[in-house]
Amino acid sequence: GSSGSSQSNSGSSSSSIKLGYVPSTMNNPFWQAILDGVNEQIDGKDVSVQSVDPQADQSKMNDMVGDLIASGVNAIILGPYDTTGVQPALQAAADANIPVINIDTPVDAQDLVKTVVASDNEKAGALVAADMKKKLDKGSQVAVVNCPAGQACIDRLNGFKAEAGDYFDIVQELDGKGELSVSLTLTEDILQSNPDVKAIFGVNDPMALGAVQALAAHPEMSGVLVYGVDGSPDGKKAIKDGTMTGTGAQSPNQIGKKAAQAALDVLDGKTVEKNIVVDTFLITKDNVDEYGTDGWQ
Amino acid sequence: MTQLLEAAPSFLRTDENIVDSRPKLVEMKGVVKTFPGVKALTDIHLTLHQGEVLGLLGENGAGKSTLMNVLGGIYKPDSGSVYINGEEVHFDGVLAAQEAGIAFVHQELALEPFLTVAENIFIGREVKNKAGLVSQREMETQARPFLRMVGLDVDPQMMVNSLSMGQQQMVEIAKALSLNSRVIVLDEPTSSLSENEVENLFQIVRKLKTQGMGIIYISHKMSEIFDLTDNVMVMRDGCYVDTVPTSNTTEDELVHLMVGRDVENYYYRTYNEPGDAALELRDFACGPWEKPVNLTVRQREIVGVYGLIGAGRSELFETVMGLRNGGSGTVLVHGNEIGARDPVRMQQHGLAYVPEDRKTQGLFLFGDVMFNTSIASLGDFISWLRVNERKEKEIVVNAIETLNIKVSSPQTRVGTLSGGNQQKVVLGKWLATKPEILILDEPTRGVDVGAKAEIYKIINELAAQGVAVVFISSELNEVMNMSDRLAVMREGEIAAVLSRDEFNQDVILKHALG
Amino acid sequence: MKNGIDLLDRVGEVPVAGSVSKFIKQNLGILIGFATLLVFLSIFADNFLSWANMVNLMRSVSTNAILAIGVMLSIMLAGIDLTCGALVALSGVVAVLSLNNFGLPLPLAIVTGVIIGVVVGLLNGLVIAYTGIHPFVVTLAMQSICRGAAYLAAGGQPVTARNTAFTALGNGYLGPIPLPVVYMIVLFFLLYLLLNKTRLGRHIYALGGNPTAAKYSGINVVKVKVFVWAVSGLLSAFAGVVLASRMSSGQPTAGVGYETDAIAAAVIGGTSMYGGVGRAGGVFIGVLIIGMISNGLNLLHVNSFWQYVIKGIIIIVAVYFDMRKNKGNVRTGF
Amino acid sequence: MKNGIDLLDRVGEVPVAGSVSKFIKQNLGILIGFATLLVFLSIFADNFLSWANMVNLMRSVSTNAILAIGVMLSIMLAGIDLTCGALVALSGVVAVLSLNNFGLPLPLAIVTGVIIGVVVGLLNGLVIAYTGIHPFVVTLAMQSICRGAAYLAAGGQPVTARNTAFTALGNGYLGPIPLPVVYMIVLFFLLYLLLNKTRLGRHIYALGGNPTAAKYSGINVVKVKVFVWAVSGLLSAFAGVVLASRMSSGQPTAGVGYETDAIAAAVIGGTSMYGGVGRAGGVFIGVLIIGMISNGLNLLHVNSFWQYVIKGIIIIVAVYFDMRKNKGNVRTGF
Ligand SMILES: Nc1ncnc2c1ncn2[C@@H]1O[C@H](COP(=O)(O)OP(=O)(O)OP(=O)(O)O)[C@@H](O)[C@H]1O
Ligand SMILES: Nc1ncnc2c1ncn2[C@@H]1O[C@H](COP(=O)(O)OP(=O)(O)OP(=O)(O)O)[C@@H](O)[C@H]1O
Ligand SMILES: [Mg+2]
Ligand SMILES: [Mg+2]
Repeated sequence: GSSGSSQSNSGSSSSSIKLGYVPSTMNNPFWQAILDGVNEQIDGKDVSVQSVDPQADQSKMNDMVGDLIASGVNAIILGPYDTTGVQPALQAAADANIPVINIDTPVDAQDLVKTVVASDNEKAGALVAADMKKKLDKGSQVAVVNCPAGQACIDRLNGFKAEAGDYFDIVQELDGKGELSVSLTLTEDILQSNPDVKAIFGVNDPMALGAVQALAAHPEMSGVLVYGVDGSPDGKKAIKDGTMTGTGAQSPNQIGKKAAQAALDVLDGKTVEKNIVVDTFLITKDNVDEYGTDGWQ
Repeated sequence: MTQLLEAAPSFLRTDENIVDSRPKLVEMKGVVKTFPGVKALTDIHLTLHQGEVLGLLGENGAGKSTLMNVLGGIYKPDSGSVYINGEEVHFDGVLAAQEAGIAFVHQELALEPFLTVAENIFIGREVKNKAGLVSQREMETQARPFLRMVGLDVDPQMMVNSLSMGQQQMVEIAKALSLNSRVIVLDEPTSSLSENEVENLFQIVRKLKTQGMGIIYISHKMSEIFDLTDNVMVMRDGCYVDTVPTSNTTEDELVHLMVGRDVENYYYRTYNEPGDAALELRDFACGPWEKPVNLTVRQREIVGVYGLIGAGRSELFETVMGLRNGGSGTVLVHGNEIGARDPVRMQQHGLAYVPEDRKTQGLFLFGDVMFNTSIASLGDFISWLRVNERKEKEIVVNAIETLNIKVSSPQTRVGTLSGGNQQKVVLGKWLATKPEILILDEPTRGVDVGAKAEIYKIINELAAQGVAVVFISSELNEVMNMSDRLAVMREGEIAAVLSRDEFNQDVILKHALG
Repeated sequence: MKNGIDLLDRVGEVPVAGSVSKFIKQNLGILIGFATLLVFLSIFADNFLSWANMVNLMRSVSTNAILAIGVMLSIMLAGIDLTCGALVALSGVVAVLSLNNFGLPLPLAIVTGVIIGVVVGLLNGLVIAYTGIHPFVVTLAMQSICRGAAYLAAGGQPVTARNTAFTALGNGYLGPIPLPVVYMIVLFFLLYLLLNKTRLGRHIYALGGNPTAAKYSGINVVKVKVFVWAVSGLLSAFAGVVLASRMSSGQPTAGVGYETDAIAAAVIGGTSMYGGVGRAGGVFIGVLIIGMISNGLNLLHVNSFWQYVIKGIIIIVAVYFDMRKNKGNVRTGF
Repeated sequence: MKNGIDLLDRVGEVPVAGSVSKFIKQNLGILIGFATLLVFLSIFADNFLSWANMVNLMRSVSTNAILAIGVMLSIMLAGIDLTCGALVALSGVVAVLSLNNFGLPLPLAIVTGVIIGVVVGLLNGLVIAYTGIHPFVVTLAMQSICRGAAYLAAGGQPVTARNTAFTALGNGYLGPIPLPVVYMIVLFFLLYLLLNKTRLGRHIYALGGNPTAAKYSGINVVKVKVFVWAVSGLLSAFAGVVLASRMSSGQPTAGVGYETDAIAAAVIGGTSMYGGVGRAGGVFIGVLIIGMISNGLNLLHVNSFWQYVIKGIIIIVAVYFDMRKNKGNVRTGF
């Protein structure tokens, strides 16, 4: 659901516990889904959450963490944009005695965060490669629509390449900027320059969906496989329709819930595990119904 | 309607000298207009009859243009009323005034640079074909007679930004004629025209007059006023002074009415023995003509440059100053050859060029008088993060006083000054640089008689102090009275250089026309 | 003045004219650049000239083309329209939402999306005309507002169109030609008519060339401004709805930075940022050049980082070329 | 002409002068807006006025402040500088790389990063001055080039600074005041001196007000233009190096869209996009307003989507206010 934004808005100063939520950007449904998970976890408790939007900019994120500290939050759930550049923000939080729960991508300065709640992004990429290997011959042409600006995307692609080894011929790797409409145009170009391409790997679901839309205009290329990473509702719908082959699914809901719980635990003085790994798994037509297409998992 | 007008209150001091039975085309009563800090018009009355040419006279800043802008729908008066053919009108824009039959040639050129001559003439009233689409060809055809009428020999397809100032002025006039209106306001239409074109314009005006049209004619050139007008209305400091029949008055009387005192001597000129050559052009060729020009200007000498519009006077000296690209041949300053010419370097060599188009070339309209007068001589009072404010003030006060610029304070924005006062600011800026060689391009454009006399006086003094002066002008009287020698230009070349004893109107015009 | 013949020679540079030869003459600089690029890509990029790639290229430029028309008009007034990218997102979201949630019939939903654009454009135009604030500022602020509105309306998530008929708008064909390409061609034809055959067009040139003269000539300045920004809003919104249809979803993140490409296309195509100068045909070629750069570089397998660099260089070179060849139209100043 | 004395008396009100009362007079519109925002946030946002938040606010505006100085100068010439955001990224990456890979000593590495900015700025200035292409186009193209160069130099990944001393540049303090805030204050003072106490400053006003008249007045137009864009490049690069130091890494993705905030600050602060008008103090307040909007809205727990909308509205209202109070400065036209 998309109710998160309104809830996060209603955080009132009368709550006894205030959590700060710092995604790397709100321009991606994934981060909205984590926020939804956080909200689910704190539902009914005397806890509110306040979110900011650093717009994929590490220095903005650092400033906004400053804003949150000033506004008196008790703990911060943070997904870094840059794993090094986030350090001044973490330091500022530590100086103010505010615990930080690190989500999505582990930061470099591990001593400044209480715990890391993250998907195994490399595994998500590897799962895609493994499934592709099963469905395609050795040496098949594969194109990648990448988003090199994000660490998570870099990890996924690394995982993908490690698992694929030299099994595939990666013919093209273009910057889809994480965006459906950009990827749509890029894929059209890919299809022109590589008529023999057998699969397209969109490093997140929106980019994979862009490839799906591009392929829709080319019935003669209906055999091309499309993979994504995320497991977004739209992605799952496409898998169910058969237009997308599979996605290395994460569970932002779980990340959100576990992060929120970890924050509350830390504030309660309980010890929490240093690494909370939220599993990634492959969703294909075979198992898509288990997860439903209405929301994230 | 007429009844109603005659019943107007008798304290209105209008036109008691004028008995005219012709129907009134325009009547303005009690018009008041204030701008922040300036009362531009105070209780002004004006009557224009059918077939009348009404001269409008007044010093710079008297309020002539403002009054006409009220009539033309550009300003709304604070109070007072305007009647056209006896009916009260309230214009809410230019279009309304146009529809009521008023055409307007503005003091400052207002043409579209990127439209053709024909498009400019019909702007706002584009000619459509049967399909309801604008027809380029038809507009060009319809524009031709008007261009022929004003004697402008350019193709209607030509883009306006490639015309010279004088040519643009003719386009403005053609545009006003094409409106087929009942009233034409001409606000200093001849300020960049020379004799020939002026005579042409006068013939047009006389013809329009016989057709029953009313014409309001603003000019600072007395000869024109006497040539053309039936009656003259005089304004001073935003107030109505008097209206007199032209045939019953003299130049001295009009000047007295305008400035409130007598002006005895217009042309100040004491002759000096010229010194060494200051500026020499040797086989200098530029412009579309590329014809070699030779000219020497010596210290303590005033060399007039006369020519018809588009003769290339501005172009020649702008090229010399490095303000335009191109130009071949040799330029010597004080006997030294100048290699690369650019405006910065030429200024360092002691040259100053006062441009003809004050609005685009001369002024920073959004800066104040102080900024404008001091911008070319900053080195005199700014150095090493120190601004010598006393010196800065001296510069501006000096300009205001010597040129008698009508401003409420040095912080007055130049854009709000009247045209003539703006011209004085441009002059003041260049005089402040204390040039050794002064090139004046139409320096008295739009300047009133009193102020003109002062400018002549200043030029004369500068020459006496050793400055070499080039005086470009389209006013024959002016150049004949002020120059030691006169260069007559025609189509980019100097047709003749006449010495003072050879000055003769017919000879000069013969050279100018070719 | 016997040199009338001289003058006639220089008459060529008329801004508005119809025939092919005039088109070539007027757009010579840009056409040379275009031809160079075309020849280069035909030789080095396999498949570049294939029918499939041409269709693909034309379809992919269509969004930018539609935006560029509105942006060009705003630039011709010495203004700008920076709202268009955000409006692409907002209108797409609104169209899909009104289809999904309010159950509007398809044509009405499309119209609703487009109307949002007209409203935003009218607002831009009215604020610009009445307050005197520079269009850059007004449309920048409106960009922020529209982007926020798109997120808020969509709840931060893409909204998927449930009505499958919706996708035909952007994915359909007229014969062999994709519909977005048809829209593009029709709209450019209308632009040509507007600029060359109507009074309003003349008034746009006039207002951009010299606002004071335009006012003195009795042109309704407010009307022209409001018209231009409203049309630009309309076109952006239309492009947004078509794009949403192609993606069968309304994406609040769509269209980020699209204004940049639209401006680049307009300027490469000879529109002067100083106002008063612009040609429909030139902008069309500008759009094609911008599209060919990225299509061509993709076909040539150029790394996307290098693409940024190459694109920047081509833009400057193309504009420079166009200016050299159309000197008469260039104002002094910068 | 006895009114000489009169005139001298009235000369006192020089448009460029220093005292507090003059500052207030000149910036009245924007100061009212600023005060309103300040009072509002003090009342409704807990902790807004706390020392910690003030330090945080000032530090967070410092990058935008430094960029805004350069951008303001370019706007005063009726131009613009869109390269600054990309230059922030490029200079940061270059500084860190020259520290890491080329083993330059720290000060030299910092200088290298800044020099990149000067070179890019000089290029911008020279192209603008000599080709006559509009600054919008030139700096937009250069933005693309710099962004690509940053990605290429960094290999698409953030580069982490290995020299820990590097972080002091951005994270250090002078007494209780963070260094970036010190830089900002010093640079604004220099801006004030430039605009009010130097010939070059007057020339900038003149060239922005009327380029033709500036040329006719014997101003070295090329020099002024090149200076302005070079300074803007220098400042962007300096801001980029400081930012990289604050994050102890050079990020090729840094600074996206920073030009927008810098432009907004300059314009809210009374700089006219038509050129020729601008005040150092006004821009400083503009920077604070832009910073306070996002700091304040975060403290007020306003949803980030609403922040877009509110920010857009505040920009228009603030500029409108400033224009009303400074009517004299407003050009006709738009
Ligand atoms: N827009 C304006 N704002 C403020 N003051 C103005 C404005 N327009 C004119 N004025 C002032 O009104 C007065 C009358 O100006 P106007 O232009 O009518 O004079 P004019 O008689 O036409 O002079 P000239 O012969 O020099 O053209 C001047 O003092 C001028 O400064
Ligand atoms: N026959 C012609 N061929 C080309 N250009 C011409 C011609 N006649 C006039 N011009 C234009 O006129 C300009 C010369 O006008 P310039 O301003 O130097 O004349 P001027 O003698 O100062 O007259 P004006 O009173 O019009 O200012 C040239 O730059 C040119 O563009
Ligand atoms: Mg006047
Ligand atoms: Mg001339």
